[in-house]
Formats: sequence, C-alpha cells, structure tokens
Amino acid sequence: MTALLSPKAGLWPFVAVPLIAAVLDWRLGVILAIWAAAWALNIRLSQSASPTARTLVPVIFGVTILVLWEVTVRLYAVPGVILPPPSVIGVRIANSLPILWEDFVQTFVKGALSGYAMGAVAAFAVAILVDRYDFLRRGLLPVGNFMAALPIIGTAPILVMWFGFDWESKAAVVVVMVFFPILVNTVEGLRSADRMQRDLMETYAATNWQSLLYLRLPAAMPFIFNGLKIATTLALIGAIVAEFFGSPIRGMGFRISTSVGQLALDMVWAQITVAALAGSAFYGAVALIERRVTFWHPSVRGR
Amino acid sequence: MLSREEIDGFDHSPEPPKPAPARAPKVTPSQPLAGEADLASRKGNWRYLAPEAAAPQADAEAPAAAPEPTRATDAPATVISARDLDLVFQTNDGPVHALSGVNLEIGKGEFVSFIGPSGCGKTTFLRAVAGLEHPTGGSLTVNGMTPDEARQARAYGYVFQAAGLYPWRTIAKNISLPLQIMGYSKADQEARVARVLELVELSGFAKKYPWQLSGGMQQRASIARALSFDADILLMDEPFGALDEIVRDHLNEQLLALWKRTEKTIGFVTHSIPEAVYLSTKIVVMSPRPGRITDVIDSPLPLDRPLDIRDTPEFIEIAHRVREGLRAGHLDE
Amino acid sequence: MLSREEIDGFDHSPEPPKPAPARAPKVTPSQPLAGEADLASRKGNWRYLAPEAAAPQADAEAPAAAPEPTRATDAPATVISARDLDLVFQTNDGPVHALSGVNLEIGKGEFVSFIGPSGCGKTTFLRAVAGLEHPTGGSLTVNGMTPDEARQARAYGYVFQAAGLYPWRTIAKNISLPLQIMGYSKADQEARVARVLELVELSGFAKKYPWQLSGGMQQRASIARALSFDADILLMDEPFGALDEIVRDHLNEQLLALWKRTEKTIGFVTHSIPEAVYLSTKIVVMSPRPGRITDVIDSPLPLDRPLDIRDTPEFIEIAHRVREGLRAGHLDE
Amino acid sequence: ADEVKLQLKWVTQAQFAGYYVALDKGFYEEENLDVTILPGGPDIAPTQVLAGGGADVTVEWMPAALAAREKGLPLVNIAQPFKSSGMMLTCWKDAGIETPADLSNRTLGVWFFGNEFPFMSWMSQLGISTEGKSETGVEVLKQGFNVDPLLQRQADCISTMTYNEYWQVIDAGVDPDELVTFKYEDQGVATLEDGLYVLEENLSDPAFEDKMVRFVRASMRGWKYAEENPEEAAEIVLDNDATGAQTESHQKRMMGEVAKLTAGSNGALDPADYERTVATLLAGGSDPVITRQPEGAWTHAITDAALN
Amino acid sequence: MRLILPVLTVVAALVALWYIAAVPMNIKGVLVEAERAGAEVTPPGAAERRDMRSFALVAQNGFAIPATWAQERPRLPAPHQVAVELWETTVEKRITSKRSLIYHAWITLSATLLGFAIGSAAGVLLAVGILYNRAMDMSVMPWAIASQTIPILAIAPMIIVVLNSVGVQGLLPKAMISAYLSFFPVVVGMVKGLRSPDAMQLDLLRTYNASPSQGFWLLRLPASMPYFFTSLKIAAAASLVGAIVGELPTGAVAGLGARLLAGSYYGQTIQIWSALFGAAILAAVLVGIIGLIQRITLKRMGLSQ
Ligand SMILES: Nc1ncnc2c1ncn2[C@@H]1O[C@H](COP(=O)(O)OP(=O)(O)OP(=O)(O)O)[C@@H](O)[C@H]1O
Ligand SMILES: Nc1ncnc2c1ncn2[C@@H]1O[C@H](COP(=O)(O)OP(=O)(O)OP(=O)(O)O)[C@@H](O)[C@H]1O
Ligand SMILES: Cc1ncc(C[n+]2csc(CCO)c2C)c(N)n1
Ligand SMILES: [Mg+2]
Ligand SMILES: [Mg+2]
Repeated sequence: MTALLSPKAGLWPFVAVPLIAAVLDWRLGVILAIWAAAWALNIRLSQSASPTARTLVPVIFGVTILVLWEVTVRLYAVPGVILPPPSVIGVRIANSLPILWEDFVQTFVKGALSGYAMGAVAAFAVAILVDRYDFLRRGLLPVGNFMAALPIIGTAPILVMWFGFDWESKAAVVVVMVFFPILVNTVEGLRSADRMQRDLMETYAATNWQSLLYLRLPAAMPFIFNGLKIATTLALIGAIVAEFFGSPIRGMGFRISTSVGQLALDMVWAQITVAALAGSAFYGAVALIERRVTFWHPSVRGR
Repeated sequence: MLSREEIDGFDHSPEPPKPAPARAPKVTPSQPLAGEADLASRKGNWRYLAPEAAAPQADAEAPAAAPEPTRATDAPATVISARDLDLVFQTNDGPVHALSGVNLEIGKGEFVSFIGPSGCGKTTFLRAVAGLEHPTGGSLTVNGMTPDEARQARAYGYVFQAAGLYPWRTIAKNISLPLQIMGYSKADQEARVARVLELVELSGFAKKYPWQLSGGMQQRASIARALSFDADILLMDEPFGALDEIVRDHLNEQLLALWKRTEKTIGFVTHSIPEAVYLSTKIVVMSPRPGRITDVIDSPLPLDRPLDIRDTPEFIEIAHRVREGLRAGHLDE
Repeated sequence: MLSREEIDGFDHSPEPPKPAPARAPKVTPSQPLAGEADLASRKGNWRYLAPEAAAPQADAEAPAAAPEPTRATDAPATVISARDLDLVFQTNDGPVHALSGVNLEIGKGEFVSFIGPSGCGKTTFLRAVAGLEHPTGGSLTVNGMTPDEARQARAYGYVFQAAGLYPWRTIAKNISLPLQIMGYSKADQEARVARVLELVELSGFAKKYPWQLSGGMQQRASIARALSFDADILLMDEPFGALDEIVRDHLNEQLLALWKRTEKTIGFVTHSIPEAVYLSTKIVVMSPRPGRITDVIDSPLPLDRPLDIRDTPEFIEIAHRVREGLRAGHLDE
Repeated sequence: ADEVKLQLKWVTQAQFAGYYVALDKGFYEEENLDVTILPGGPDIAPTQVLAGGGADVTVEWMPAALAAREKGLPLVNIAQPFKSSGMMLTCWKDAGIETPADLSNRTLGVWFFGNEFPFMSWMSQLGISTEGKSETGVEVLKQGFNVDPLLQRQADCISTMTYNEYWQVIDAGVDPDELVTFKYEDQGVATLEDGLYVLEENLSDPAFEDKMVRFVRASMRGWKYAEENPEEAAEIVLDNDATGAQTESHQKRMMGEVAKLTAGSNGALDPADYERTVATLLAGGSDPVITRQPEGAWTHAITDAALN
Repeated sequence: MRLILPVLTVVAALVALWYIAAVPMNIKGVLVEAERAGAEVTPPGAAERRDMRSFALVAQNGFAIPATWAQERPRLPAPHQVAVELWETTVEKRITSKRSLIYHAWITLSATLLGFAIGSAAGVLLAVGILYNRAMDMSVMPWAIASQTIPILAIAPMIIVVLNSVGVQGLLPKAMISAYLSFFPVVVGMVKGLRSPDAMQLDLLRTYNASPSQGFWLLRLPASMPYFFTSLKIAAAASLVGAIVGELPTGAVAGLGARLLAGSYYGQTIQIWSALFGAAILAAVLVGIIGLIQRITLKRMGLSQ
C-alpha cells in the first residue's frame, strides 16, 4: 500500500492499468488513461512545494473529475435524466441565474445564515452558563449528546409543523443542528486554559468575568472555531433538507425535490453545485476569520 | 546584558524609592574574602579560604553566632508563618501527603529558597502560601491574614515555572494584565509597563508576541508581569529552570539587585544548589513522602554578592550542607 | 540507587566483555589531589589547591603537555570528523545559519560534551552527525562513511532531551523497539532487554508503562533503549535536563561507569557546566549566530571520577574556563 | 417464470390494491410471471427509476409521464386502470371559501415532486397567479406528506385525494360540514392518474411486449377482484405493508373509494380522456406543463392483446 | 453517582419543561376537539382562535390543560405518551412483527453497520494515502470538505437509481449513503492521528534506520488509536443518519426512516417521536459500544492511565 503510493514507485502502473483495461473495454481504457495522465501530472507537481503547485494540484484534481464525468457520460451514453454531463449543468447554471439566486437567498441567507447565527449565539450563552456551573456541565452534556443524535429527518417535519413553511422553520432546523457541536467545542475550549494560566488569574484575585474575558474566552477561540467550522456544512445541509418537508415555492431544497420530480436533473445538479460552492465558501470564510482571530495559535503561526 | 549600575538606574523611575527603615545596614564584606571589585579583577587567580575559617559557620543554626549580621537575622516582622502545616491530596490511588508538619517563619524582606527532590512539596507549599491550595491541617497566615484574604488583598506576585504568558497578548499587554484586572488607570498602566520592561531589558519588545521571543526573554517578561504591581510578596516557582547557565547567572544577579532595592519578601523554588545559595538569606531543604522540611539554613553570606562569590569557601560550604541535606532526603526513599 | 560495584556487576551478563585494546591504562590520580577515597571520607574538611598549581593546565591545549595521560589524548582512531561544516536552515524569515565553519575530530572512545547558549547549534550538530540533518557545506564523516551510511549501518544510539518513550509500549517493549526493527531474534531481544534493564536498575519495571514511572526512571529507560543494540556511538541531547540535581548526579555517575566499561564514543549535549566537566574527556564550547565552536577543552581530569572531584580546584579551574568561554559567546550577541 | 418489476407511485396502500391482489391471489403466477412490487415514497421519482432500469413498468400520473416524455424520456401508457381522477382541493368552510373564485388571496398547500402539474393547469385556467397572495394570486406552499397544514391552519386549502388525505382530515375529528372540496373532475381539469407506463424502446421487443400483455391481463384481474372484494383486498394490502403503519379501517375505506375510480375502466386507455388531459396540460398559460402535442404517448397494443 | 445525579436533574428539568411546552403547543387542537364534543370554549369558533396567542387561550380555557397531554395526534406529544408508545412497540410486540420498533431498528442497524464498516475502511485508506502521497494530500482534502457540503438527502435518490441501474440493490445502496456520511470524520481524525507522532518520535526511528512500513506499524498506527476511536464515534452516529436517509428513497419499506416517514405521512406524532428516540437510543448504544472497545483497547495498549 505505502509502496504503491510513493512517488518512487515509478510510472509503469499509469501505463499498464489503462492498457489492460482498454483490452476489456476501450471506453474504460480511455477513462483510465485520462485519469492516469492527470494523476501523474499531479504527482509531478506535488513534488514542488511552491504555492502555485499548492493551489494547482487540487484544481487539476477537480477538473480531472469533471472531465472524467463528462467523458464517462458521453462514452456510455448515460441518459440525461439519470446523470447529466457537467457541460449541460454549466449551461443550466448560466441560463438560470435569477432562479438560482432567489433560491440561494431563501435557503442560504434567510435559512442557513440566520439559523447559524442564532444557534451559535445560543450555544455560546449556554456554554458560558455550563462552564460556570459544573453541575450543569455534568448533567447537560450527556443529555445534549443524546439529543444531538436525534436524526434531522425526524425533527425537520416536526419543526416545520411548529414554525411554519417559510424560512423560520428552516432556521430552527439549522439552530438544532449547529447548536450542539458549537456548545461542546466551546465548553471544551473554555476549559482548555491550563492550570498555570488559571492560577495566574487566581493570584490576581480576578473576578469570574475578568477571567472569562481575559483568559478563558481567548484560550477557547481555537476550539470555538473548530465548532463553527463543523457547523458551516451542517447549516447548509440542514436548511436544504428541511425544505423537503414543506416550504414556500422557492429555495434550494424545494427546487431540488421539485426538479427531481420533473426529471430536470440539470437543475438539480445546478443547485447542488451552488450548494457545494456556497458551503465551501462559507467554510473558507470562517476558516479565514479563524486565522485572523487565533493568529497566536501554533497551528496558525506555524511552529 | 545588564550591569549592576544599570539596575541602580532604576532609581530614576517615576516612583521614588521608599525609605527602608526595617532594612539592615549595608554590611561589610565577609572577613577573609577579598573585596568584590578586587576579586572580579583577579580572574583566574583567586585565593581560597582555609577550611578552618569556614567551619564554624557550617553549623551556625543560631544566627546570632554568625560572624556578621545579615538582613534575615535582624528579627524582622513575620510575613509568612506556617505551623504544623499538613496538606493531603485525595487522588484515585489514595491520599498523597504533599506536606506534613511544616513549620516555617518568613520575615519581612527575607529571600527564602526552597530546594528538594522532585515531588517533595515545594510547589505545593508556595501554592498554599498564595492561597491556591488549601491546607488540610495546621495554620498558615500571611501578614496575619489567611492566604485567601491576602490574595484578595493582592499581596502576591507569582512567577510560575514556565513563563505562562498569554499567547494572544503582546508582551506589554501581558504585563499590563494584572494592572487591568486591578483597575489601574490607562496612564498608570502604561507608565508601569514601560518601567518594568526597562527593568528586565525588554523595552524594545513591548509590541511583540510571546512566541516571537526566546525562552529566556519570555521568562523575563513573566517576572516583569509579577513586578508590575506593588505586591509585597514575590513567589517564584523555578523561574529560571529552562534557561541556560549564563542567562540564568544574569537573571540571578538582576533579581538580587531588585530584591535589595525594593523591600519585597521572596519565596523562591529551585533545583539548583548554587542558585539557592547565591540568592537566599534562608534556604529551606525539603524531603518527599511525606513532604516535609528537613533543614533550614540561614545564610551567613553578605548581602552584596558578586557572581564570583560562588567560588568562595563559605559558599561552597553552604552548598555542601545543602547537598548533604538533599542526599539524606533521597536516601530516605 | 546504583553503586559502582553494581554497575560492574554488568560483567556477568551473557555477553563477555570485549577486550579493550585501544584503551588507555588506568591512570593515577592527578598529582595535587588527595586520593578519592581519602577525599570522600574527609567531608567538609577539604584542602584547596593553590591557584598556581592549576594554572598550567588551564591553557593545556596540547594534550601531551598535560601532567598525566587521559584516555582522549591517546591518539585514538578518528570516529567523527567534521571539516568546515556549514548548515543553513531555510525558514520563512530567511536563512538561519545553525552551524558555520565547524571543525572537530572525535576519536574512538572519547566522551565529548557540547555546551553553549540556547540556539548555538548543539542539537543541530548532533543531528547532523546522526544523519538527521544534512549539512549545506563542508564535510562530515563517521567511521569514514557519510552519516547517512553510518545510520544505515546502525552505528548510533541516540538519546533525546525528553525520554520519548512510546506510551503504548511497556518499558521492556520500548527497549526492544530498536531490536525489533533491526530484526533481532525473540530470544536475543529478551536477553538484551533484561541485561540493559538491569544495567539501568529498572529490572522490576519491565512490564510497567512509561507513565507509571517517574521522570528520572523514564530517562533511564530511554538510555537503556539506546544501549540495547550495539551501537558504537552514543549521542545524547541533554538527557538529564529535566531531572533534579541528586538524581542527575546519580545518572552522571552511572553513565561514566558505563562508558568506562563499554568502548563507546559519546557525544553529549548539556547546559550544565559541572556536568560537562565531570563527564567529558573533551568539552566543546559553542556560540550562536552563527553557530560555531569557540573553544575545545581537553580535560586533564583522571578517568576515575568520584562525585567529589567537583570540589577539586582542577575541576573548578576547568569549569571556570568553560564559563568564561560561554560568557564570551554571550557577549558577542 | 418471467420477471417483472413494478414501481409504485407511493407507499403500499389500497391505491395499489389491484397489483397486490394479483400477486397474492397468484394471478401473476398463472401468467407465468414473477412480479416484484417496489413501493414508492416521497423521495422516489418513478419515471427516474424506470429510466435507470430499476423497474420494467411503473404506476404514474399522466402529467408527470408526458412531462418526462418532453424531457427526453419516452414513456408510453400501456394501460389505464383508473378511469377518473381522485384529486381535489380541500378547504376550511369558515375561511369563507365557496367557489374557486374565492381561492385568490389564500394560502394553498400543493404537492410537488411532479404532482403539481394538474394544480398549475387549473390555476392558469382560472387566471390565478401562483406567485404570491394578491387579489389575483394565491400563496402556494409545498405541502409535506400529511394534512397537518390544514389542521394547523397554516393553509386555507390543501391538496387531498378522495380516497386518502380527505379521510385523514375527517379522522382528525373534522366534520365534513366544516369543509369545502373542489374535485378536479368537477372543475373539468381532471388529468389521468395511476396508469401503467413503460419505456418506448422496450416495446419494440416482442418478448417484453408479451410479458406486458400477461402482466396487464393479470393486473386487471386483480383490480376487478379488488373492486368486488374490497374487504379482502384491504387485508391483502395490509399484509404487504412492511412499515406496519397502516390501519385496517383506513385501508378498507380507501379501497372503497379507489373502487369508484377504477370502476369505469377495463384497463384500456380511453383516447378521449387522454385528449382531455393533454388539452388541460397544454392550456397552462405562460408556463404550460407540456409545450406541444405529444406523439405516441400511449398504445392500445398491450390492452388489445390482453383483454381480448 | 457524580454523573447520575446531575443527569437525572437535567432530565427531570427537561421533562417538566416538555410537559409545560405541550400545553400551549396543543391547546388549539384540544379546544377544537372540546368544542366539537360540545364543551364551552372561549372564544368559540376555530377560525376565531386561529390568530390568537396560545398563552391567551390557555389562560381563558384552563379546564383543557389535562387534555393537552392526552391527545391522539398532538403537535407535541407528552413525555409519557412517547414512553408508552416506545414500551408498546418494543417490549409488547414480537420482534418479528412489522409494528415492532425493534424489528425496524434492526433493519436500520444492519445498513448502518455495513455502511459504517465501508466508510471507516475507506476513511482509513484515504488517510493513509494522504499521509504517504503528496499529490493525494494536496488534492483530496479540499474536495472531501466540498463533498460534505452536498445535501445527501438530495442526491440519495439519484445514488439509489444509479446503483440500481448497474444492478446493485438491497442493503448496499443504503450502506453506500451511510458510508458517504461516515468516511469524512474518519479521514480527518486519522490524518490527524497518523500525523500525531512528534518529530522526536519519528527521528528515533530514523536513527534505527527503520523502514516506512515499520514506521507505520510501530509508531503511526498505535499513536493514532485515540484519534481513531474518537472519529469512529462520530462516524457511527453519521452512519445511522445515513442509513435512515437511505431508507427514504428505497421505497421506505421498513426501518426507522420508513417509520419516521409513515408516522409523518399519517400525522402520527407519537409514532414519529418514538422512532426518533429509538434512533437516538440506537446511536447512543453504538457510540457506547465503541467507547467500550476504546477503553478496553487503550487499556490493553497502556494508553489510558
Ligand atoms: N493537584 C494535585 N493532586 C494530587 N496530587 C498532587 C497535586 N499536586 C501535587 N501533588 C502531589 O503532591 C506531591 C508534591 O508535589 P509538588 O508539586 O509540590 O512537588 P515539587 O516539590 O514542586 O516537585 P517538582 O520539583 O517536581 O516541581 C507530589 O507527590 C505530587 O504528585
Ligand atoms: N528545523 C529547523 N528549521 C529552522 N531552523 C532551525 C531548525 N532547527 C533548528 N533551527 C535553528 O537553528 C539554530 C540552532 O538550533 P539548535 O536546536 O541546534 O540549538 P541548540 O544549541 O540545541 O539550542 P538549545 O540549547 O535551546 O537546545 C537555532 O537558531 C534554531 O532556531
Ligand atoms: C412528497 C409527495 N407529496 C405528495 C405526493 C402525491 N401523491 C402521489 S400518489 C399519492 C397517494 C395519495 O394518497 C400522493 C399523495 C407525492 N408523490 N409526493
Ligand atoms: Mg514544582
Ligand atoms: Mg538543543
């Protein structure tokens, strides 16, 4: 395993495997050959540590996947109602920008972002309480852990029933989804200050608020951001999934389910593309803020 | 780095130095020892005391019998007083007797070192004095109050073994942390930070973050932090453990100068025998399982202590006694 | 803990001790020094050498001029040879010149200490010798090979600053790790582990996990690990840095006994001047920015070194010279 | 025996009683068929399953099938066991709704996932916009799987089937007098429901065609048996429900209602019904469900062979 | 005891809160029922009450409060209703019965376990690949993150259909969705774990001239164990969600997901809630079992002190 993956293994598998495959099925051979070529290029590139290579390698990887997808769909004549090729999806995106934007605003801005913000604030507040009263921590965290295991497929219809069809219920689903990861990470973070750092506060006879403000909160930041990052992907997924259980007639989840019913798979994939882009951008934005806020942490400053 | 003259330059700081009424007068150097300037100039060409001359001091348990008065022996006001102190930690493996029957008096302006093998309770004792641990038996008073009250009265500056700076604050911000907590005005904070930064020779590094400094510089910053407010008692737990010998010598010299200038009472934990002997007016030797005091040595050394004093026979004599005390503690195990 | 007799008890181990043809004959104690037993019995009542007596040795750069032969000076075969060694790290903040123009010869069976302020390149040099860093200039050979070849020939036992035991392995398993990697037979592994465990006095702890042992015991286990296979060269990077003085003294004694028994060449990094002087046949003083050698001191001390040798004037003299060398390095900054 | 996989449009319930009866009574076996019935659900698009080769034949509503045909998936209707539509809009009477004209400025619950086409056609025929509440528009909600939006009064009207959701509302304790219903049949916008559809390309295979002939014949036997023995048919459906969530009373009542819809059909598609459905769908105003007259969307070949 | 008391307190508080919350939640429905049964309700007429605040209704119709905890189809069922339903569908039904929650839980569990096994194995393999192959290190991670931003419920039907068209049916499609959700935490945790040995531990092996595979088996793998188990716990919970999601587009025939859906379809809130708690209990049991294995393994490895 390790030997095969090492760059020293040589390039012969990259030639041999597609060739053998081509004998069985020429289309498979073509696909594997494209893959092998791109992968060999990536292995080459990855040996240099330059920043361009750092960005180029994942891009080539992604582009390769798209090309392979396109080629596979075309060579095997996969029907468009099963899996449309990326080119068709691209055309759909270009032609449907207003709809995509409307759905994006409904689901991401109104549902996911607001729910994310509310969930995060609520989690902070509870975390600070929980951190203050150890009894609460020991009682609430196990129960919360159990609650977090309730699958959204079950909670979403209930929340839609409670909070109505519009974005409020989607935000509620998001709150429920992001609350616990942020809570757990924040509580852990607030306890992460080491004993010496806490004792220092004691020797100054600092009040609880002072020690929270000057020590535990800053020390908790790396953990808090860990929770916030996990929560970004959960927020988007939660908002989309909640729309499957009732929604106004706009929103990414609504469009996806409706388009599947209409066999408009290009629209489905257009929405998925938007979701993946928005999710990755959201994640990236939080990661960027994290770098700013926790500039002092070894994982950020390097060494 | 820092010469003694520079440290004395501290005097031109905003605050005028307080008069030191409780202070012993400056003593003359020990009889058989050459004057310090003299000694320093004669590098590599020293005279040693005959062992006989040092002998009587080795057993000088009664300070009055010592050939010359030292500050610690001038019967100063008691600052820290421990009587039959017991401290037991309850752990999963059963109770750990960290301190057992500890009796100790520390007077105002004393410099007391604690030395002993790992786990003998040095840190625990210091923490108990600071009110960070609570004794399970006996009594412990600080300035006549309980340690907790003294802590609320902000009587302590505490320097931990590692620098323990907050990495998200600049050096200046780290030093102003206690001031901020204790509600000093912004202007006062700035003035004090500037003063202590100068004292530990870090003036140029105010805006740097801790991780941008070497270990030695971080340690100095943490000392500056403990000095920034006017705590009368300075508790230091192996503050120089991580430093190399030369830097350590320097900081030892500076610390001594500082202590002489201010009127602080210092409790100092160390693993190094020479360091303990060099710095202290009183050396407390401890022994583990259970943690207890096995020897208390009042130093006969003069208050003026150039680094070269470490090569004098009195010094070596005391060091020897400390080492014997330590070894005895180890053999107990 | 361990007496010298017990260490010699190592002789009845399965492997018969090899003859030591390249070894210097046992030397007689240094002239003006009392016999070791004598000195030890006269605790607290010592005589000091007149400075004059020590003086000539202070400059004894030419080993032949020393009053008595020491092992290191018997012109042994060269094991490690560095010529104009340069090592530059490329970092975000620009290049760091960790080693610059280092020239050093280490003979077979020598005990060489490296001392110098933090960041002067001691660790880097040791790592370069072990083939863990690659010099950017000059030449470095080990037993006539490149360090990498020597590493492949498993020429090194390396002891890191921290014990670095794997927490998921028992002490015995930790010690057998190199043996397992090098493909020793099961039976051979067991025999060797038992032997080195006995050597470092941890026989009863074979089945314990590292965290069940004290810091000192862990450090001994890590030394045992480096000794378990027959590397001719032992490289130790501040192995005793984290220990208290008494334990450290003990391990120093043991290490010296071990070195005398086996024929190993030892490279030893330390921050402690007495430790360096006590252990070495050669002391290399280094200075930072860029890391370079500022002084190489061949020790005139005899091979038999009771701990009390540290109170002798020769010892103090060498220590003084090392300290001066260090201080000079610090002043450069 | 020849294997046939049948994809249902929805979960196991009396709506599909004919197929379960045919299976249970051995009608398929008698035709030398080995039939597997795949239940549907809210996340299953039967047309897509057919396209992916997961089933040979599916139960689907004609609007969805014709829409799929325009999307390039050539579905063909081979039989039409349901003569009339069971779809209706159920409203609260106390909301003040009496005629379709009262619908504007209301909130309406609608099924999507390919089931919205009949509603959209109806609204455009009424000249009511679905873009939001206004004097000439309605607020449309994508209604979930159940009748809660009505019960909770989140919507003034919701879509119901005569045989299912309507009775769930009644079961919730609502008196029929409290409700107003608009049947699509009565509004003249009924579209054909629950036909059997296969891929056009498969029909060119005589073996497949023969299989379908036997399948339709057995299925229609099942339907007629179910119409005559509603109690037994409901029991059979219950036996086949793997979720264990269906209740006997509800299924028996559903069977009774479904029998009314299948009663007028012998299995063969009535071209007039087809034309009416197409006309309704084409009349969708600015956004019609289908844009042109479909060609070859149905065949009598199978039913002709099966029923004679 | 130190743990039980706080947990019990919190649970008691939550249950009390739950009962209280059920009153305003269910009051409208209860009043409608009461009115139909002939009781006098203020104000009369469901349409009247529609836009009123629930608390006002409770205040004006105090008599209806007990009924809010005993409705057949409540908006929020009372705790005892859920408990009774759980009891009836687990203990009082034969486990082969389609109405037994244990029967459905078992169906979900089998897909969960298979998906969990596939997902963890894939996660570990990817992590090893990322560790030893720079190209994989640089290319896989960003796309793995992006993959987790895709709403699985949206593509689940397509996965099922595509797998179906290549002849994969039954347990496997559900398990694939379950694996899709569970591989990610394992990759992240294992990469972290396999990289957790510090420079010194690695250098030690270099001084022994150990081979890369020795480095893997003797150092990296054992060092990664604590991370491994932590990520397994997350992955187990994710697998369960995946299996439930996967049940919806496979015909919702049986399993906890089908149970949730059927309950939802018929507005049987009590059934939904009991299925929900069934799923949460299942997750807790899975995580508990992994925790147990973790404790035993780490103890035998000497990693737990
Ligand atoms: N919080 C605690 N809980 C339990 N036992 C403790 C605790 N703190 C210290 N101990 C134990 O009390 C004893 C004394 O510890 P202490 O830290 O005071 O030793 P020390 O003299 O400072 O040692 P070192 O030189 O290693 O710092 C040790 O046996 C230690 O294990
Ligand atoms: N991997 C590395 N990358 C960049 N710079 C390094 C690296 N390792 C060491 N250095 C730098 O090289 C110089 C020498 O470091 P080295 O660790 O050899 O010092 P040292 O003498 O062992 O110090 P100490 O006593 O603190 O251990 C230092 O300035 C250090 O910052
Ligand atoms: C999410 C979703 N909602 C409604 C329907 C519509 N539908 C089609 S058949 C059928 C049976 C009637 O009882 C119903 C309700 C659907 N398919 N999917
Ligand atoms: Mg301590
Ligand atoms: Mg080093």
